[in-house]
Amino acid sequence: MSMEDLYQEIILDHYRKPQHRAPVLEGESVHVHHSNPLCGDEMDLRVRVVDGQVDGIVFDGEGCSISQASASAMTVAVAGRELDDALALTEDFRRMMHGDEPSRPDDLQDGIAFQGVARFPVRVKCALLGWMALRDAIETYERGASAHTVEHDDDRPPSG
Amino acid sequence: MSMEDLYQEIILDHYRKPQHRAPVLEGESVHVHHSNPLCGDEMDLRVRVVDGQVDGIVFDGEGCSISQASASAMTVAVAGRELDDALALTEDFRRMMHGDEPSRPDDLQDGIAFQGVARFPVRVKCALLGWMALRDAIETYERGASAHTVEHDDDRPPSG
Amino acid sequence: MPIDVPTLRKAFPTLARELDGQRLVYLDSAASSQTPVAVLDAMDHYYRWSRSNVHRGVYTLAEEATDLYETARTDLARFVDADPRGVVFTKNATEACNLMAYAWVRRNLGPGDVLLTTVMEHHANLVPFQYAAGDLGFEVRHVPITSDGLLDMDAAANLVADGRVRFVAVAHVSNVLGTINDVRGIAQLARAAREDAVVHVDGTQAVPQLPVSFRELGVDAYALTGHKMLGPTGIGALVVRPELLETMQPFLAGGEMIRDVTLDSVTWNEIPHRFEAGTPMIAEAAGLSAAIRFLEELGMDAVRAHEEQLTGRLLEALTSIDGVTVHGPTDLTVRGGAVSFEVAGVHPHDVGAMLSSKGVCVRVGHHCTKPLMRCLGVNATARASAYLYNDTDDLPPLVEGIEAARAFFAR
Amino acid sequence: MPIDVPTLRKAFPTLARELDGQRLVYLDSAASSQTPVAVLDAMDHYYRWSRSNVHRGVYTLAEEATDLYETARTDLARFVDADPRGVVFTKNATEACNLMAYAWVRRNLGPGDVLLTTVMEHHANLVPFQYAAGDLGFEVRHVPITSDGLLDMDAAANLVADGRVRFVAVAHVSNVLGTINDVRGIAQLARAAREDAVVHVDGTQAVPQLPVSFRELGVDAYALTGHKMLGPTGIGALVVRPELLETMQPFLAGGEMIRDVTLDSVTWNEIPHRFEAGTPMIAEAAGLSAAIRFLEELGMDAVRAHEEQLTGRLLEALTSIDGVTVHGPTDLTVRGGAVSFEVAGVHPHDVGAMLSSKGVCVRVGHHCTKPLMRCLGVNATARASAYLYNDTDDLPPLVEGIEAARAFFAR
Ligand SMILES: Cc1ncc(COP(=O)(O)O)c(C=O)c1O
Ligand SMILES: Cc1ncc(COP(=O)(O)O)c(C=O)c1O
Repeated sequence: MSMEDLYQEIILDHYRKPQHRAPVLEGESVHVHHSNPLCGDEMDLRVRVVDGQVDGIVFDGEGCSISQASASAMTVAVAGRELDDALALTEDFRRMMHGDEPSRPDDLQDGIAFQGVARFPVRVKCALLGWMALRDAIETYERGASAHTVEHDDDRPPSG
Repeated sequence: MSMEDLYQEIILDHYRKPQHRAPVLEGESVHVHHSNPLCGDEMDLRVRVVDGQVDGIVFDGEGCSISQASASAMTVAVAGRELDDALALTEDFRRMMHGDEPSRPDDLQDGIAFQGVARFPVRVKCALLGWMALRDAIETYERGASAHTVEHDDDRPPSG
Repeated sequence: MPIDVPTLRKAFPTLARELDGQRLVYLDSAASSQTPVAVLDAMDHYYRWSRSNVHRGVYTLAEEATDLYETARTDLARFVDADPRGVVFTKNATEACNLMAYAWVRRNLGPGDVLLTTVMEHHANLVPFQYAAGDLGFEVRHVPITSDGLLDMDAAANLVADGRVRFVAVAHVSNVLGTINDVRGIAQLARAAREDAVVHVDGTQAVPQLPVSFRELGVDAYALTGHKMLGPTGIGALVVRPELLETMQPFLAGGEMIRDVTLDSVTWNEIPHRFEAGTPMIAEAAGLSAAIRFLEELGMDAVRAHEEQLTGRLLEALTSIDGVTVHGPTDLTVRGGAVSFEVAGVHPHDVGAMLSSKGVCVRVGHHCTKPLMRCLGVNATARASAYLYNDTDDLPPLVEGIEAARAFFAR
Repeated sequence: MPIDVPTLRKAFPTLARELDGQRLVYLDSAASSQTPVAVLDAMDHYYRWSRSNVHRGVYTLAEEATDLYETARTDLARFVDADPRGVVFTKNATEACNLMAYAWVRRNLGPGDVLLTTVMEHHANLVPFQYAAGDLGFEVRHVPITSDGLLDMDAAANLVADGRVRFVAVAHVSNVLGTINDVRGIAQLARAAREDAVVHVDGTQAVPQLPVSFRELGVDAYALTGHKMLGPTGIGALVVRPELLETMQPFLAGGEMIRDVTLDSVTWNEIPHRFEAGTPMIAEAAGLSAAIRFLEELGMDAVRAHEEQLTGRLLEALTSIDGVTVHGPTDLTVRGGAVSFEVAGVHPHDVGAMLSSKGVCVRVGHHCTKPLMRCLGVNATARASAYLYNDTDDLPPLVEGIEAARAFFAR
């Protein structure tokens, strides 16, 4: 592989200047901690829900450039969305990582830059880490809980 | 393989006209029954010992031409021998089946015709069935017992 | 399209071999099939081009190797119409049966429970369960066979009637009698008596010869082996309903089947990876993919039609020989390609040796089915098994060899 | 004779590959080695000339196949200086460790007993025993490591002191730290505390690199794998003292490992066949034989000398890079070829990706040694491992790649 195949400029921008990266979120509604024991990635994601919308979102974590950049792009793409809409967008991203054409390329915003990652199966889980944390955060919130910890090394189709 | 490689004329003679083949032996000292579950060969061997010598010997059984012919040749080769001598000759035959040159080719008599069987590993156990029964018969007799039944599919070096 | 044997044979190098100046007549495919060049090329390509380990490699070779390996899984799933998440690769069918014995039977059965199997099983589908029964104290029952070599379905119905049969192990096709068993029917019988009965099928002889749909058979697990279906040695598989596989305990433990380990705890990986420990059979998987594609190109219906027809001719040829008795069903619609026979007055070893001297390869012995041998009242048989690269040209040498054995050995 | 790398490399087809116009630099032999053409030819010869199943075939092809397979057993026994009656072929080293866990540990250990292992084990030599401990209630103890990556022998002496350690599982060479463990010393310690302690060694990383004498090590069992010693995928072995193997219970049950079966009893075959169930890895065994002969021709002393020297250069090259830390011993005499390292501020995935973009293949991750990663206080490492076909020409691309990763990623 060449570096350009995987590390698009947009990805590197997010890696070098992550958006919504912070250890705390004022008025946080839900906090999830995800880790991938296979490569040691860790992700904390905090969401503030107001009127059924993603009113605030921050992530913090440790991991490779792809996982950090993807989480950053994710926070930008979902900020302000209805929870259901954010879940639908998550599913669009997940399918894109498995080689499908995304149906909402514009809504994915910078997330679209990760389309090429699908060709590197080992890195797919890196790109998904933040998105899967988001899905879990919303599901946790909708269950009425405020925190959840998950260890995973792969994504699965949505549970519902 | 060609038939001649394996089925020497001497072997066929013994197969067609087995020597010392009989279901009973008058004054029998020891009787062993050996079977090889892998190919279904069965062998009854009876020995009459007088003054520490093989005074009488008969075999009976079911099996392929090689096993029957080899048992027949064996009875001829050991008839009249001291027990220890018969055991030593057995070991010579066993080693020949594993590719060694026999040290007593003359004493093996027609048994020497089986030297080529060593090249057909699957058939080695057929050729050994009668000889291993003889070894067991002598060892059984020397233990003071008069009968023994063994299932085996291979030979082993002598126990002593 | 019917199979064009003379053209097809060119793909199988060993078949071109001569033995003492005689044409090689290979009639032992039930023991192991020949391997087409396409399979050898697929393995060679991996070794010469992408040689590396699978999983989690971030470099190109490792990605290619992983892709080859996981493609084999989806290829096999498609070939037997199953879910790839239920496809576990093993080294052979025997390991697949043992996997079922260790990961389900030994974790679920105990005193008072019953495991049902049949008298015609290969040791691979019998001894792992007998061995477990000896350790755990459950009961093993055996479905007998009728005089024409079929499973006795009335007896089977009786054997499950008390509702204690929790596990069934049955062959799809017998390697000795050739019988194609009604495994769907057996599964229905077992489940009628007990809803949660688990039905495990030994499909080793079926997959090479018949179109197989795991979903349509409606069974829980299905074992198969690569080396009998044109594939390489060293690979087999257990196909399991994913829902059942999820509930099974791990068997072999080690790398790749683990999510996390601490000094005193372990979290298992997802299915099917949870059941594949250590570096897998990478080249072999690539070879198996190629074998599957080879069979798919011919079409399994065509393979089956060829086999049915040729087996009919083989049965005719054998029964026409004086002193020859054939075991197993005569109805070709319930018969696979393995034909066991006896030659009056001649030990199978001697039959095999004479045939070998004429370049004809058949198997002689108990074919790892000792209980069946006892049922048939024999110690051993000779067995001829034809496959897609055989045709009627291969029958005269067989017949001549058997006649020569009769003339030479019969007393 | 020292190894002439440029000439030798011609035997390994994948090494001639270019990736995006760059020379392939393969530094992942600890994961899987390259395969020389001689090994591929040996397998091909079997498939094209003698393709058939082994054991009990009375025809020429089957005799040849059996001979290839059994010759591999004697070749391997000679190579590691062991008795062929104690050589059991498996599909990989992981199965070999599981065989020991099922056929001995699970049949002998229970509450009150202790199994000793180390914190540097590969999951293959750890999880099968942890899993057994969970089922059977024996205790597992772990020998810690010193700060320079050696087993802490004083701690080990304390851990065996109460005489309850009945089984020891230890790696000969670590796949992460490179450490060559004093397994002879560990065996002596264990036996001094308890005469009948059984010592099982994971020799997976040792056999490719060091001259190994099973007899001189004085241990009871020794696991290895073919694909890391120039051999094919799909074959490994457990080497056991025959006297111990005789007393072990069967593990996989099925064809070939049985002497006789009735509907309710079974008599097992002789060793080592008792432990090999089903159709074996025939082509793979032929390939392994060829790999052994390839290594014997080079001479394992020469292989070791080459490795020691090159690893020294590799360590120098890595430690000269700003921000790079290397794990494991610095004393080359107790070090094999695996070198794990970290690059400050760069995740191992990104190191691996950058190296891959330069044609350099290294492994990144936890290397199936999660407990060791926790000891080292890291989640993952990058690992470069050289072998007999590498030389100092392979080091500059590695260094450049790491420096590029630093420049590109470090924040
Ligand atoms: C030290 C060690 N033990 C065991 C194994 C397992 O070997 P395999 O994957 O061939 O079963 C490996 C290789 O990954 C290893 O490095
Ligand atoms: C019906 C049946 N089951 C299982 C097996 C075992 O297959 P393998 O030897 O590949 O494990 C065989 C082949 O010998 C067979 O014919």
